[in-house]
Amino acid sequence: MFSNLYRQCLVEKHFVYNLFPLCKWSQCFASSQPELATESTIQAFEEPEKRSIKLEQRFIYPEFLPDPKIEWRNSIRERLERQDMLKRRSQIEIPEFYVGTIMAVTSFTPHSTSKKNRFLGICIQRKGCGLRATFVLRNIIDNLGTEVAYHLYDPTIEKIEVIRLEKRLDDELFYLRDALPEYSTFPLDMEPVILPDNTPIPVNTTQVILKPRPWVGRWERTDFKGINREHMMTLISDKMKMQIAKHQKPWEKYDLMKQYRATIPEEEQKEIFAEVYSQLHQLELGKKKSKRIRTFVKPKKSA
Amino acid sequence: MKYIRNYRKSFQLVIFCRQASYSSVSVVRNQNEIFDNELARQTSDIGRIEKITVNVHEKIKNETFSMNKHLSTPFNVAQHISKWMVEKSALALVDNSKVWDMHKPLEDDCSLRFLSFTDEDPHHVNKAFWRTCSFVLGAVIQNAFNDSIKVLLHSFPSPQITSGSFVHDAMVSLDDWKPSSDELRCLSADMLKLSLKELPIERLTVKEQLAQEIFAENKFKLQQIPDISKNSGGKVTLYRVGSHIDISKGPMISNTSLIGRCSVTSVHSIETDNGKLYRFQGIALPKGLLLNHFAYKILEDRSTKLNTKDYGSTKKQAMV
Amino acid sequence: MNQADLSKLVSKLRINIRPRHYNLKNPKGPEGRLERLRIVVTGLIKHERIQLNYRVADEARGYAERLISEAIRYGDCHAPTMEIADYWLTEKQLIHKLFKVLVPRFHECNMSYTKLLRLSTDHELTRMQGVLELRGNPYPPLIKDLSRNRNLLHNVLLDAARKDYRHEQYLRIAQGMSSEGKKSNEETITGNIEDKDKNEKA
Amino acid sequence: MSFSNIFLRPFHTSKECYHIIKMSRLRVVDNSEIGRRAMAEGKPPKCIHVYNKKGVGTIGDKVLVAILGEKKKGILVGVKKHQPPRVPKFDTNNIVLIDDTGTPLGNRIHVPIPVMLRTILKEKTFAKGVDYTKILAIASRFV
Repeated sequence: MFSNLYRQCLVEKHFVYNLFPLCKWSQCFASSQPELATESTIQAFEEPEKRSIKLEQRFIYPEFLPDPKIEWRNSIRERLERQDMLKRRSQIEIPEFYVGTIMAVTSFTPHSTSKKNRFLGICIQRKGCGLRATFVLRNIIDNLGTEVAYHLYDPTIEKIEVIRLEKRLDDELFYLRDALPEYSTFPLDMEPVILPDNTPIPVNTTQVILKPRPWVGRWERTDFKGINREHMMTLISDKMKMQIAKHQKPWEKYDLMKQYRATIPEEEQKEIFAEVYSQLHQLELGKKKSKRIRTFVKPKKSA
Repeated sequence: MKYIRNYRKSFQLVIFCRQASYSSVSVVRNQNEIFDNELARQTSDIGRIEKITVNVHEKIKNETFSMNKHLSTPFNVAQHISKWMVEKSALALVDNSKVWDMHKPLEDDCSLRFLSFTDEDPHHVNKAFWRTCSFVLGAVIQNAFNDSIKVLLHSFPSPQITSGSFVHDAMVSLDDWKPSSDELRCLSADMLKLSLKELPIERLTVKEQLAQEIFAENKFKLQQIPDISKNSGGKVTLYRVGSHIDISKGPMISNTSLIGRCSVTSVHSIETDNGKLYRFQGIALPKGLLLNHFAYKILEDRSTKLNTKDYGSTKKQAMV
Repeated sequence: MNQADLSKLVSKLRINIRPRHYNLKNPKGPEGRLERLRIVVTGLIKHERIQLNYRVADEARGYAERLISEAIRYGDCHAPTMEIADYWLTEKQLIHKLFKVLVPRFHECNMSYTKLLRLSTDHELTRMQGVLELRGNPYPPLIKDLSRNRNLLHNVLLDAARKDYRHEQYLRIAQGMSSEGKKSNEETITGNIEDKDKNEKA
Repeated sequence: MSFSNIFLRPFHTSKECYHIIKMSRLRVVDNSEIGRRAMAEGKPPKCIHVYNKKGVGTIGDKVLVAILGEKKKGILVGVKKHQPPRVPKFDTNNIVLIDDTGTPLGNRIHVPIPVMLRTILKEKTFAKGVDYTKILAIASRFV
């Protein structure tokens, strides 16, 4: 698979070189700036209608965006990875999910006799990009907190089910480790909740109550909206309360370059999603079709 | 390949340190001796030194210098201003009309402007550059060949930049010589070495008789000298780079260091009134002007075509 | 392994971004660093061309570019942008200049909004200096544009080469047309070609 | 560098806190008499040796523990430290007490244990040596 993709890239490159003699006169006079050229190519495929759709996709498929670290960028590698990701997505259905969604993952394991392992839990983190994208599920089983991390594009994963599709107030929920157990306890045989089509993703606004210290993190210094702050303040000492102000970084809000280095510019995002748009769209259509069949069968049974 | 002197060790040989046959060395030494003596004589003839006022017009400010009549050159004036001015200026414009060599002594009170390759309209400088390149190519040809091969420089036509190549005609005692790409590369390397040596290009006006004395060994030049002196009142202008001396009307740029990228691209054999000659062609760019390799390749390719400037009418060529 | 920050969309800057910021040491830490850069950005917006330490200039350049691109992107009715502008521009009349003068100036701009030039330094001991300027400033330009001047030697040569090339192309087209026509009317056209060739040589 | 700056160095200690090394407190998760009593009294066992070459224990490693004034051996069946993908990570460091022949002291484990423990313990078991696989028989749930 890899070699094929690589060849494809090379062919495209070759094509670019073939074009070169045609524009040789414009190249000779060294007056045009390279920025101009890239700008015009970006604007070429921009359509007002598609624009909003494409940019919303970044929340559904964040792993399609490359790592913002400049030293690690490599356009060919990123492109090959995107192709591989699409191929994997055509093999198994990777549903739309967010941090806070309750999911179940069935994966192949050589260790058990049934060769299959299913784990259900709440997604507490979504991290990484490209083929190395991971997510972490957490559940409390037999009163013991258990967390499992999965690669999203792991070939040993057989099925990813979304049990309850919802968002939380924060981007990562590691504070659930220090929250009361009822916030991360989910029965392993939970029934999937199917949302009607075209409904916005519900946001779960629960504010968790933390257990008394010790904690795994200094939650009082963070500004997670999902923690019940009033209750948390009763759990910490006066010294810790005094230190909160010392660790605030109010200037980071104005550090424009820090924000810029942590993200991918809009133009590049558009380029990326324009590249994968058609294939993703087809996959979504196929998903809808299979969903319709499933929803059609179920009422028959209950009736 | 076998004809070019420094093919085998092209990166070691310096063309002016060659161990040539006694006769050619003595000819060059003789020429230079005459040139030096004449230069010394003209300097001593000046006698009492008179002062002249030179107004230099530059964009930022105007300056006035007191210089020596018949002795100071625009080069000296530039030395008073800045090193940068010395390095970048190729020619001088005296009284807003006369194009002046950088090494030609000033003759009277005047206003002065320095010309460089990046001026708004560098027409004169470009022409002088092209002429200098032809002249330097002559120096390369003179020294590039093995001793067994006799080389007699003929002349070079007046510069025409749009023709795409600068030219030098010479007689080489070889039949049907077609240079290989390696031989051409050796010639280009020799030219580049000259530019790296940063040699000044000296100028001297001599009488017809003296010119004949200098070029006694060169039958072509002897033919050309009477015509030239007739047109310029019995005088002949000589230029010297390193130890190579040639006749030219001028003006030329001040130093070989101003030659940046250069390559000798082709040699054609041509039939003229004076028998069979070889026409050496090349292309060069001044040091400050950068061009990407692709565009430069186009210029190189174009310069390999036979330059038909003054082709066939060799008498005119003497009028350079 | 990082994931791109999704919460905020930013416009692409047309300058080279260093992978990491310069270590501009400041006793107040990162906050003091920003405060120092704030003075530079304010000065740049005010005077449009400033000369300063190269590293500080390079660092401040990114912030100035981002500030202008945010202003262009969201306009003056967007509260967060206004807050950022309020922080970066210490003189309040400059906020007005940013939205009313610079935004219209750079709205259609396809290049970077600022220019950074390195100055040559005479002494080894002096820190490297740079000139930071906004594009379209009223001062005379700092560097000559050599590519536009058609009289320069390389441009003269290239123009001549282009003329030559076109001439050859025309000749080839003319020959192609005549060879097609040959089949129908051989004698007359071959005569024409010969005439044409003669004309070209002349 | 002043003394106070040492405490501002940007290094993390939390990873090392999760390591199972000598003197780490562990949690007994089987229903052996001694284990239950130790946990109930609030005197959890202390690791006094890790039987591997790194000195840092992980899933399936044998440890020597001091529990209620006695020395007992135990198998780690779940750890707190960061794990590679698809390996479960737990909120506590769990052990199951065994005797020298590998027989567990209790007869029931009341927390989930990782599936890969099956393979790990089978690999560690040799004929005529210690048989660790008996632990698997008393496990109630695998994840």
